Amino acid sequence: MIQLQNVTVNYGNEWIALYQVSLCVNKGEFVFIVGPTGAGKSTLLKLLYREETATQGTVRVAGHDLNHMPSREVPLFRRRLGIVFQDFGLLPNKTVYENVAFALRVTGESSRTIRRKVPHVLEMVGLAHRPDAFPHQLSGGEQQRVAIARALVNDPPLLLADEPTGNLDPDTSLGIVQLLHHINVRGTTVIVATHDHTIVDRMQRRVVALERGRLVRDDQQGAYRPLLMLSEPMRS
Amino acid sequence: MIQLQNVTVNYGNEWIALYQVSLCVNKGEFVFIVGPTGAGKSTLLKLLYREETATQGTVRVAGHDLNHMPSREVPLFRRRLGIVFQDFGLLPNKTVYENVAFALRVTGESSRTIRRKVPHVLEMVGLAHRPDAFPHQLSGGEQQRVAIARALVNDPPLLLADEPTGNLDPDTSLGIVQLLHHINVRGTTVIVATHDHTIVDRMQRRVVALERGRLVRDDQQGAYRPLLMLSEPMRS
Amino acid sequence: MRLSSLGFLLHEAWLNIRRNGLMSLATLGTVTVALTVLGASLWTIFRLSEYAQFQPRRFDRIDLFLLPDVSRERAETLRDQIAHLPGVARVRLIPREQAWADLQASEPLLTEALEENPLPDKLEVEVRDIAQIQAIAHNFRDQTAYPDVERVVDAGEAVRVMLGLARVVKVVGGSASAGLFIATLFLVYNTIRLTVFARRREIRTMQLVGATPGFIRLPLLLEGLFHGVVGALLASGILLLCAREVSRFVASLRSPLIGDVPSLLSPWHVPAVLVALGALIGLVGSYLAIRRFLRPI
Amino acid sequence: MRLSSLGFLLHEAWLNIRRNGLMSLATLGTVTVALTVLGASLWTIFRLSEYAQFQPRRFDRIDLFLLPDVSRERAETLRDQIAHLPGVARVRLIPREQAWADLQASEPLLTEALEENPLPDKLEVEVRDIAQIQAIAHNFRDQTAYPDVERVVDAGEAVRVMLGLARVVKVVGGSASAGLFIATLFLVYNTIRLTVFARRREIRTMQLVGATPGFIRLPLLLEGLFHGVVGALLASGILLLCAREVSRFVASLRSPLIGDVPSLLSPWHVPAVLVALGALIGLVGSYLAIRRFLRPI
Ligand SMILES: Nc1ncnc2c1ncn2[C@@H]1O[C@H](COP(=O)(O)OP(=O)(O)OP(=O)(O)O)[C@@H](O)[C@H]1O
Ligand SMILES: Nc1ncnc2c1ncn2[C@@H]1O[C@H](COP(=O)(O)OP(=O)(O)OP(=O)(O)O)[C@@H](O)[C@H]1O
Ligand SMILES: [Mg+2]
Ligand SMILES: [Mg+2]
Repeated sequence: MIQLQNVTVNYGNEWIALYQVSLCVNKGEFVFIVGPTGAGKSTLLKLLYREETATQGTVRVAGHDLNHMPSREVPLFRRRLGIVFQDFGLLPNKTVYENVAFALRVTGESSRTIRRKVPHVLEMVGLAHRPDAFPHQLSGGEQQRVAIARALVNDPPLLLADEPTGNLDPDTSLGIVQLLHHINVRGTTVIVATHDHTIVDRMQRRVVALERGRLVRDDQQGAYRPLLMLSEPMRS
Repeated sequence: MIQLQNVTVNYGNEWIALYQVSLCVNKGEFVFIVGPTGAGKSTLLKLLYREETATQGTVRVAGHDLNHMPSREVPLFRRRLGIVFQDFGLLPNKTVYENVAFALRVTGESSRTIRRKVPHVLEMVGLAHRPDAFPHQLSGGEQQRVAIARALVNDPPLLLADEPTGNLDPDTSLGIVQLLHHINVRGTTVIVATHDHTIVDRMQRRVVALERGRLVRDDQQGAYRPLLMLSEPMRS
Repeated sequence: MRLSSLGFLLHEAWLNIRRNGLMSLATLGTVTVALTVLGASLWTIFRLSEYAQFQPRRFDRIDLFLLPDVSRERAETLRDQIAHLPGVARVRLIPREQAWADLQASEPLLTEALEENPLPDKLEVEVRDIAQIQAIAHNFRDQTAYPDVERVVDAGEAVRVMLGLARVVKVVGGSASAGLFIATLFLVYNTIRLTVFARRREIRTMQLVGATPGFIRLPLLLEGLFHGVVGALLASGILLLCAREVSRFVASLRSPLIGDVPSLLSPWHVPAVLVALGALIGLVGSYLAIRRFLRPI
Repeated sequence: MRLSSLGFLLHEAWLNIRRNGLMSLATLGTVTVALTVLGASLWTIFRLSEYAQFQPRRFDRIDLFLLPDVSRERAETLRDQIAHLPGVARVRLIPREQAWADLQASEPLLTEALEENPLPDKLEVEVRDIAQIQAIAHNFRDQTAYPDVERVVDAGEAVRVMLGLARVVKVVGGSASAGLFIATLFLVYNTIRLTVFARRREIRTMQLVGATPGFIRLPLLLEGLFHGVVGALLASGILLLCAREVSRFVASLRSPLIGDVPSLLSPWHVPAVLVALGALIGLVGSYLAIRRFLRPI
């Protein structure tokens, strides 16, 4: 599904956000990307949906070479992804319902399908009672769940979620992650960048760790901290 | 420092974000406000810096009755607060340095003071190396730390932080909370709305819990979950 | 594009217009004001050039007063002879009796005082090209060629003034019209660009969610068209009201010449022209404005 | 406000101008284009009214051609007598010899052909109030009161036309100027409002951080002033270039009357007036625009 080979990303001339990262994710996998703040997690995800392009190295997603994809094909490529942005990326002038429906509109879904799918996915994230609210009328966690609902609504083969539980309380977070798990079981490849160690530890799935732009760990059934460090006390 | 008496906040006509909340916080206290997403934590903080006003009840902060404060006095009142907004609230056209300096500029601080204080506070949040970056050039966690630095820079007697560690990894989060603790020890009243149970549990400070707009718990040395529930398994 | 999509995009445009209240109002305001100024200027320039072109025609006639002793036959011969000159459009012979009768009708007191008809026969020569009138008049002043002509009266300097005026109005007014059109387009484009700029993050989000450029562009173009047309209608309303006031005022002056120049423009051409211009400007303006923010990412 | 704050606010305004590239350009563009149109219109209207007021003065004269047998003394008596009439400003006697000399100078061929001076003595009567000219001329046509006068020539209809024109230009041009000024103010205000709108979240954040309304407003006002003044300078440049072209074109027509009307405006008044207008419009525009987004929260 995803192949990164020796990928380096520079911002501007010198700022290196990713350095020589190689990574391979198979179809159907569930991967956590962890790392301290500023490590390059978001940059890695942006590469995958082509908001950024690699300065060096190759990025292949679902059979496409993203470095050489004509910009005409990018929208069609993105429609087959579900993306949860770290800053939510909701359309401020659209209601919750319209924000979620928009992801279906762009694919040209019929209004009937939209009327069926949207309430269902809002139900899943626990926002069925506020379809007509505008984003600025929602709490941080509610906005985040709208972003998640939009990413899920068109049953994407690949789901990219950047910090999807940053504004959610532990119970709701767990619910969301179980939702992602559920989707993963049904065949979707899921990649989640997160800081939420409780959830990473609990899920026991593949963990890829970044540090200062370098890939420093890739455990098939990992925890938020490397096993070696588990006994180490938290810095205080 | 803070007295809320039977405060109710409605959005629009029917949406009740807070209901009959009474709360008293003394000078020098450190209070966590917890609760599931949408419980009204942000609304409570917004009341305290007068972005929202109470529909019913009285709100007194630092001796001011916020319901009857003339709008002329509001800016002066706010200058004595440090606020970390849930959505960061950075000025997009200002660099990190300028964003932090702005909080001093509004109070009319001299340029010399600013040149002394700003690098110091950026150092504290671990961003001393990026004073000239614009917010859009920062990762989520870096932006959050700029917001924290701005709230701290003018040594406010009252610090209000809404989800200040939502985008930070556990180590950095702990560092930030210890920073808040440190400030609190030096006399600042600190109020933190958060979902981060690890930190709440670790700090063992006063915890105020909201649920659906109601104050449901107020423990002097609390944990994220009520003690009664500690043995209860997490919902799964 | 599917039909349901098209319906959605129309709906979308309409929602944008309603929900971006301030931005819609700003665009509409700019379109209205700019089109009002443009319309007023074009109309004024058009009318001025109609006046300017009409005025010289009042002076496209040379009067030849014949000597009293010239017989009617010689006058008629002269008339036919002049009628064949190059540059001459038409010649009319006004016999002294007719001139006297006209004068008696218009100035009865004067004619009564005079008792006897002092008027000579007169040839009214209309020239083809007003610019040639002075050269032609000059020829008639040649006493050897036209011994029967006592006095030649042409509009002289007035004609030259009017002709110059007409050219000034035509050239300067034409350039001014073109300049104003571009200015209006620019003002509208600029405003739309700011409204699109305010939505650049939205556009970016849409792109990241997989919307094609066309899908993003179409509602914005429809918005531009809407504002262009509605703004044009408002501008037409303003203009027609102003025009009514102006023509009332002009009529109240009871000045001859002014106001009696026929116009090719009827008032109902104004909304038609303005709506066409508004639609064009709205579409082109938003097309240009959007292009800038639809760079592929 | 402290001096360091003032320095900061100036710096702030300058940073805003530089960092909000597109918004600055948009405002500057709108100010420039709108002021160019305003300036051109005001200038045109001003010149037109100067022309319109000047034109009738060419016609404020009545020529009285005296009968050939009137003696010079009688002519002089008549002149003095007319000079005392109400409404008459001045009377000049042009003796037939002088008229002949003038004619010889201007049309030597004609005078040579004529051999002998056919011209009568002439009185040139200048009236005080151009609007009275027809009534006065009519008096001179009374043969019993003025038996020595053979022919009375006044500009007649032309005067009425010109007078009407002058009033039209004055009233319509005046209203149009006021309308254009308001339109320009509105266009600039509208643009600034959009740029402030795009920054409304910033303004809100500033308010939440404790900035006073004045602290937020001042840099924005300075920005408005800057854009107004720079836009006005650009507009002046454009206008002066265009004006040079137009006056070259008009001069190339070599038409009399046009172009020889003296103007109160020297070219250097244009930047002065425009900069004043631009500063005013920039300040008022941004003041109005900001007010809307500085509601206390
Ligand atoms: N547009 C940009 N220009 C310059 N530097 C950038 C830009 N975007 C990101 N960076 C830098 O690249 C590094 C990696 O950023 P990235 O957003 O990938 O971090 P992250 O791992 O997602 O962090 P977080 O957990 O805080 O979200 C950061 O140091 C950030 O400051
Ligand atoms: N402007 C508004 N209009 C209508 N409802 C609002 C508005 N702002 C907030 N709400 C609602 O009020 C409730 C409380 O919101 P608040 O932001 O205080 O929650 P919170 O506890 O901060 O949640 P989170 O942890 O997700 O940030 C939510 O259900 C939210 O949808
Ligand atoms: Mg990130
Ligand atoms: Mg909140």
